Amino acid sequence: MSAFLTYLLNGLAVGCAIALIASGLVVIHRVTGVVNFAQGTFAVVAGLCASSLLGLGLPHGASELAAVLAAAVAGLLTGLAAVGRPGTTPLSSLIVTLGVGVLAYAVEIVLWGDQPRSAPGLAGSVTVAGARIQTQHLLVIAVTAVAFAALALFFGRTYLGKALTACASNPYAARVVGIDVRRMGLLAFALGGLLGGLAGVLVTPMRPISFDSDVTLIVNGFAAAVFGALTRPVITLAGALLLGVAETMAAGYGYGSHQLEIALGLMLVVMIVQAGRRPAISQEPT
Amino acid sequence: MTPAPVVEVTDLVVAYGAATALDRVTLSVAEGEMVALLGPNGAGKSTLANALAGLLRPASGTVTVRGRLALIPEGRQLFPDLSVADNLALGGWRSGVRDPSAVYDVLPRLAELADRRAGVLSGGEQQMVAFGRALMSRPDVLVVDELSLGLAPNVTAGLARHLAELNRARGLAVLLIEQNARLAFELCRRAYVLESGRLVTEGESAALAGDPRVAGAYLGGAIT
Amino acid sequence: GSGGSGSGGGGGDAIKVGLIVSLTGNYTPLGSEDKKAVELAVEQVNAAGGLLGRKVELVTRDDKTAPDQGIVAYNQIKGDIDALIGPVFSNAALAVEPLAQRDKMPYLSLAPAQEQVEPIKSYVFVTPALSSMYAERYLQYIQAEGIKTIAVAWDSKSAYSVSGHQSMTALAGKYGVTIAVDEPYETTNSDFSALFQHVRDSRAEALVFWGSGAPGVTAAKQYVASGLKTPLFLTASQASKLWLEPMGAAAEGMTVQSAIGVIGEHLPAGRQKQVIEQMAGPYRQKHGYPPPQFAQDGYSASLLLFEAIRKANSTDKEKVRQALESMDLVTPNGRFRYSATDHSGLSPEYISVNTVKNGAFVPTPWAAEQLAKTVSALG
Amino acid sequence: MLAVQGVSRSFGGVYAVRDVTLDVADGEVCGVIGPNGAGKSTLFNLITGHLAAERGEISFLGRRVDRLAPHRRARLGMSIVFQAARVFRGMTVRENVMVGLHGRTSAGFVAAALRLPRHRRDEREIAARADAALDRVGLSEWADRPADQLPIGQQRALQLARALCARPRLLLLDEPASGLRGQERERLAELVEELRAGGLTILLVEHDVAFVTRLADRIVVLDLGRVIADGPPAEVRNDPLVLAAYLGQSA
Amino acid sequence: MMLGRVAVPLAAAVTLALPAVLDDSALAVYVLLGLAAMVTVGVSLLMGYAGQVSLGQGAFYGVGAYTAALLALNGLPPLLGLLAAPVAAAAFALVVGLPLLRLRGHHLAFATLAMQLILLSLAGQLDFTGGDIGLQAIPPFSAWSFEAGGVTAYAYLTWAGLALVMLVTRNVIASRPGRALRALATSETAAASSGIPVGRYKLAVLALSAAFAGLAGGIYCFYTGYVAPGSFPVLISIQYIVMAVVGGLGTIWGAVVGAAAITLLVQGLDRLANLPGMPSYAPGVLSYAVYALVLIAVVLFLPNGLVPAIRRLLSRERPAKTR
Ligand SMILES: Nc1ncnc2c1ncn2[C@@H]1O[C@H](COP(=O)(O)OP(=O)(O)OP(=O)(O)O)[C@@H](O)[C@H]1O
Ligand SMILES: Nc1ncnc2c1ncn2[C@@H]1O[C@H](COP(=O)(O)OP(=O)(O)OP(=O)(O)O)[C@@H](O)[C@H]1O
Ligand SMILES: CC(C)C[C@H](N)C(=O)O
Ligand SMILES: [Mg+2]
Ligand SMILES: [Mg+2]
Repeated sequence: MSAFLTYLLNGLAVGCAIALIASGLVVIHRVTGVVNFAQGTFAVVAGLCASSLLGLGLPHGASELAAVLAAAVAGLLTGLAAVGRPGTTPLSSLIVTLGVGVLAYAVEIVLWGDQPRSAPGLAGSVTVAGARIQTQHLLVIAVTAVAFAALALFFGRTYLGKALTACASNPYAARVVGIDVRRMGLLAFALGGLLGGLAGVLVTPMRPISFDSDVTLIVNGFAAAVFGALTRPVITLAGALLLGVAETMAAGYGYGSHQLEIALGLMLVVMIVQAGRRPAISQEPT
Repeated sequence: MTPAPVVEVTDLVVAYGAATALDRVTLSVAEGEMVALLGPNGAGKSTLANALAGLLRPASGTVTVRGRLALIPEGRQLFPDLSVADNLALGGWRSGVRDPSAVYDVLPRLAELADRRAGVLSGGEQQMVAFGRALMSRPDVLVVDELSLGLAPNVTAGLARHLAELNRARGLAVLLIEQNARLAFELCRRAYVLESGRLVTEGESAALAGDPRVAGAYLGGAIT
Repeated sequence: GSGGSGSGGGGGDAIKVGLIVSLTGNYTPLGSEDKKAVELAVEQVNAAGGLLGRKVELVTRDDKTAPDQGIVAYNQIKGDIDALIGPVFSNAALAVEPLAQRDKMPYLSLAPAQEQVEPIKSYVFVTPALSSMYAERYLQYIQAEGIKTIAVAWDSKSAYSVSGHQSMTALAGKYGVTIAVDEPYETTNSDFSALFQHVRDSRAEALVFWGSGAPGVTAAKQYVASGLKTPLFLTASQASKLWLEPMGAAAEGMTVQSAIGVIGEHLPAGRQKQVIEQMAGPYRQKHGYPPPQFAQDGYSASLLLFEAIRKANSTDKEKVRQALESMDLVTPNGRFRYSATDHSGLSPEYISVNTVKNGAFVPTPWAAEQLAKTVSALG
Repeated sequence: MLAVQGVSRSFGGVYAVRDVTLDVADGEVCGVIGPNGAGKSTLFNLITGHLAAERGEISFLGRRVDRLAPHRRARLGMSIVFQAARVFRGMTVRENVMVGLHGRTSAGFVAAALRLPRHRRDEREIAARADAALDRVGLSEWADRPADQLPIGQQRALQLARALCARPRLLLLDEPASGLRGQERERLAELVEELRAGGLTILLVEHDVAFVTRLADRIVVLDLGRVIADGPPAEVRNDPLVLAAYLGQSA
Repeated sequence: MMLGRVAVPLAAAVTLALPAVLDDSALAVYVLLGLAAMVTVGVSLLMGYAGQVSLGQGAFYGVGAYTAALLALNGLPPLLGLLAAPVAAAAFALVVGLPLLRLRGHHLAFATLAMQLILLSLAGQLDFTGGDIGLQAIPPFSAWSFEAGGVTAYAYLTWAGLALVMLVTRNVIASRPGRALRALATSETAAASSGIPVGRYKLAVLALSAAFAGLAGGIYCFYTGYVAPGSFPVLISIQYIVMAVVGGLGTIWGAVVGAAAITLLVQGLDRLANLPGMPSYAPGVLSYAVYALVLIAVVLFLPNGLVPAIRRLLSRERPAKTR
């Protein structure tokens, strides 16, 4: 029982880390219709920044905050390249974000070298009902909960959130009602950078980050985000938790070398079952 | 004689790549005036509407608009993933109006549909939302690219009445593109006729309706 | 495009050594260390007047951590070079191998995969210790410490760790060791709580962890947080600052294997220590940190190749091959004795078992004693 | 020819089509009118198979079709012109129409890849028939233009040509006249009359009541998913229920 | 059109003559370029014409390579292995496509990506595929009395394969099934209403594009003599999409030009970065940065891709007919 609880709690923590990467993908796609392949890069930038700043002796808190802001700036710059030029199609923008991800490799190598880095986080662990969980994991869970609650409220309840959503839902119509689609796109990218940065500073203490860690980060994040149709924060969170828990359960019950297959396979099955319920006609304009 | 124009277009040229869609078009809409724009398919009416709303960059010529302009675009162009209520609320982006209840008074059907995703509405229901959304911005000028498209006759009649009412009460200026020329002439005192990107005729509706060329092209067949 | 050589092919002045390593992609951290070390070795040999009176010139290519790019790289330079020092990435190394063999190109591989030398291909030689040797060395240590039951975790996606685990299971019986927990994981795994739970629930007296790169750090950090008391044994992939730095103080007291070169300063003076210093000093001076494991491999490969050319007294490929096959040379990785039946050349006695003390690797008393014996035999 | 028996379909608990029964005789032009959101387009989707009916039966040419996929129903001889113009982007007008002949031809991937004689023969015939259909709706001069750049009116004509060239037995037209002006509307009406004379069965949804009255042999009125009237045009136009629900004062 | 009459045979002739004059080093690039182009033509057919996104095309490439390798290693004639490669890849596509193609857009993109990850993971753990080490010592390609000794033979084989792939694609897109594919890309419902069995056609085009990738994989395995999961990383699948977009989606030549442009750019930068005297961070920094900047610039300033841009330039602004 305590073993099961251990797997579950740790799985939730792993899932939350995935969810944070996914949240940035969702925000950007929901507003611009672009799948941002540079999302992992934001996390890497923040992680590397945090590790440098902490290394320089800056206190915890300030270092992480500065790192997250750096990621937001990276997000804004990515946005300028990807959606700053009018008439760029979402597919072109996607390729641009891929390009930005690669360009970031060069910048990161110049600034931080090609070796992985790490940063200290919250030490120690806590026992919950007989199950041990790292304190850092608890922090990840808490931050994720807050971030997703905020996102869900922002997009679901606020006027600005709806205006942002409108931009991708129909960019032409957004211009018709007077929304500045380009500015909103940049805002979304900055927000995406911020969320990616948050993921980065939280993950770096748990596993080393190097310039090319973005690939692993984004594969899981992409899976969860697609699960939420790249637009729905809450379902994305559910997808991420499903991935995380499936992975730790697989490892816990003796399928450690098939974690990936099990987690991704499970996700595929759910998606395919869902898709079977939606007729094609309701996805085309009336 | 006429009050100052709220919309003034001079020598407007708009091109799609190599093809010229509007060729030196000059027209104006005065404050509180309702003007119809007629023309066959492909004449450039929608192009003109988009240019007025600032959504197309003219190749040359000028477009001047005084006050707030709202557009009911061709093809409805709703936000399919948002609810009807949110679609309407976003219509108030410029005016700051957030509460759609005034629209519900005009189009009670929309109140029933308020929480429905706009993308799954029927064609006519979508047209109602597009109309309501434009009203939300409290415009000084309304450009309507097809009013009656897909609407049941009683709904069309209701909206036409409402437009006339707004025109009278608030001095709303309207540029009306409408498939049903009879309705357009009824509603608007003045009309322009656009063909192949050029203005070919303009004048009082009554006179135009009497013009055999215009009547033949736009009034024949449609007997609603 | 045409050939990429700087100073025109053919001419007998410079000896050209090909170097294909991962300079972009996943294995960049490994490949770039190898490159630094090989460059250092070439500088040193040239400073000492070159080989056979000729200068040594390096022709470097990037395999991008991909086998097909390894092949492209090889095909690009094969016409220009006299011998090849090859990829760190096992898969790229294996991809280049048949081509090198076909072209009769003396080839010193930097990858530890067993398959390169089983069966033996006449032109293919390996420089790092094979993972089977690390496995055997750990079992010797475990036996000496009186441990009877262990847990083993291994990365099912890394060739190094798969074959290390295989050897360990095969040899455990010989050293009277039982494996109580045998647990695979994936490279991308970020949570090891399940593993620690299983170890906690077992009778294992030690946990041997096979893996390279990120999982080494991730697992070791989580090990500390998990509060598990069973000691953690890590393999040579963790014997570098890549692991020490992110671990920080948490690494104190952990057990980590390494090649002998990594703990050179703890060795008694002698040939072995001298050859290690010959590299470590200048390397540290140039790059600001001690040479990690991978640098040792690159440097050792260079020394082996230079010595073979000297012995062959020519760059004739067959002669160099023969010289390699009768090689007996002390390098930072230990003493290599290649033969017609052994193209890996090293033996487990050149592997150290260390503890982390004050952020550095220090041989355990058992290892210190063993290594002293090994080294003194060299003189 | 077409028999719809007690068919229903709901979305999230709200019925869009409820227990609709409708028979269309061979060669008949049957008009369907009703308020916005009455379920007319949904009914068309049920008949063509783009939506599955929750209850009821649909037969076409004496055969149960309600379990058949849309393309199978198309091959049996149903063609539809959708309410929203659905032209195929990135294809010329002619190619768009040629797609309409898909169900009437058979050359597959292998025949096409190898340019087998059958494929060549098919292609020749497809092109000829597509051109004839374009001629019929007056789009000949647009044949080589990219279809997505056509003005709305021409896009509707294009859809009609695409539907017609498959030589359907039953043609479903969902607001074909919307967006068309006087003269164009007149031309469409003439075309429909011509088709009727040729024996084609037609189901016609349209809000231009004059247009429907002129063309239909019979009019069915839907409201809130149900049939509220069914009969000859003159009768239906004066039905008080219809007047209240649909025509209002302006008729 | 006139342009095509001259340019196509010219391009064919020049590329056919190249293997005779290039040195081995350039030929290695020639072969990989051709193989990438074969896969990319399939991607362009799938994405540019039929509107289905696949982020897992590398999986089909891998299935082809493993199939040919396994057959050859088990003593069957290499020719048989090469023929079986596209067949096996297509068959695999049919099996996985059946469930996956119920998904659309991003869902499909993710599903294909996941499919490739799962396949690679399995190949890395199964015994008969050689695990992560993969399959070594694959015999060189041979047919009847001919044995492919050097790179030149593979260059010709690649040329022939690419020519075949391009020809088949050209024939398909300008035909009844091709029109059906292009139609369903815009609207599946309108396509179905025209009598097109949408599901079956999506499956067929996936299988066809997989066959192209499989054929390339077959040639690749004989050329390198080695296949392993690491030979088919997910990034390779993304690279094919980049190639297709850079060259111009929905044009056959775009796929080829895109593959050529990217391959040559990458190889050129690699050489430049590894010239003696370059700083040690050059490979990473230079090749990443220049590659990225070129990619971004092309996509932003030539959004339709290289080939449409070249066409427009040559036909001097005449309104382009869509093809
Ligand atoms: N995006 C575009 N690209 C190229 N040509 C276009 C584009 N949009 C419109 N056109 C062309 O511009 C001309 C004018 O089109 P427009 O849509 O303004 O006509 P319209 O008068 O609104 O027609 P309708 O009555 O059908 O709505 C037409 O010839 C049309 O083909
Ligand atoms: N996919 C769907 N999900 C939810 N509701 C739907 C869906 N499709 C249609 N509806 C609803 O079903 C009702 C009937 O729609 P339908 O399109 O059949 O109306 P219609 O009679 O064609 O109207 P119109 O004359 O405006 O075109 C509408 O209220 C519509 O909002
Ligand atoms: C995972 C990848 C799609 C993105 C990564 N930044 C790359 O450039 O390769
Ligand atoms: Mg228009
Ligand atoms: Mg309808």
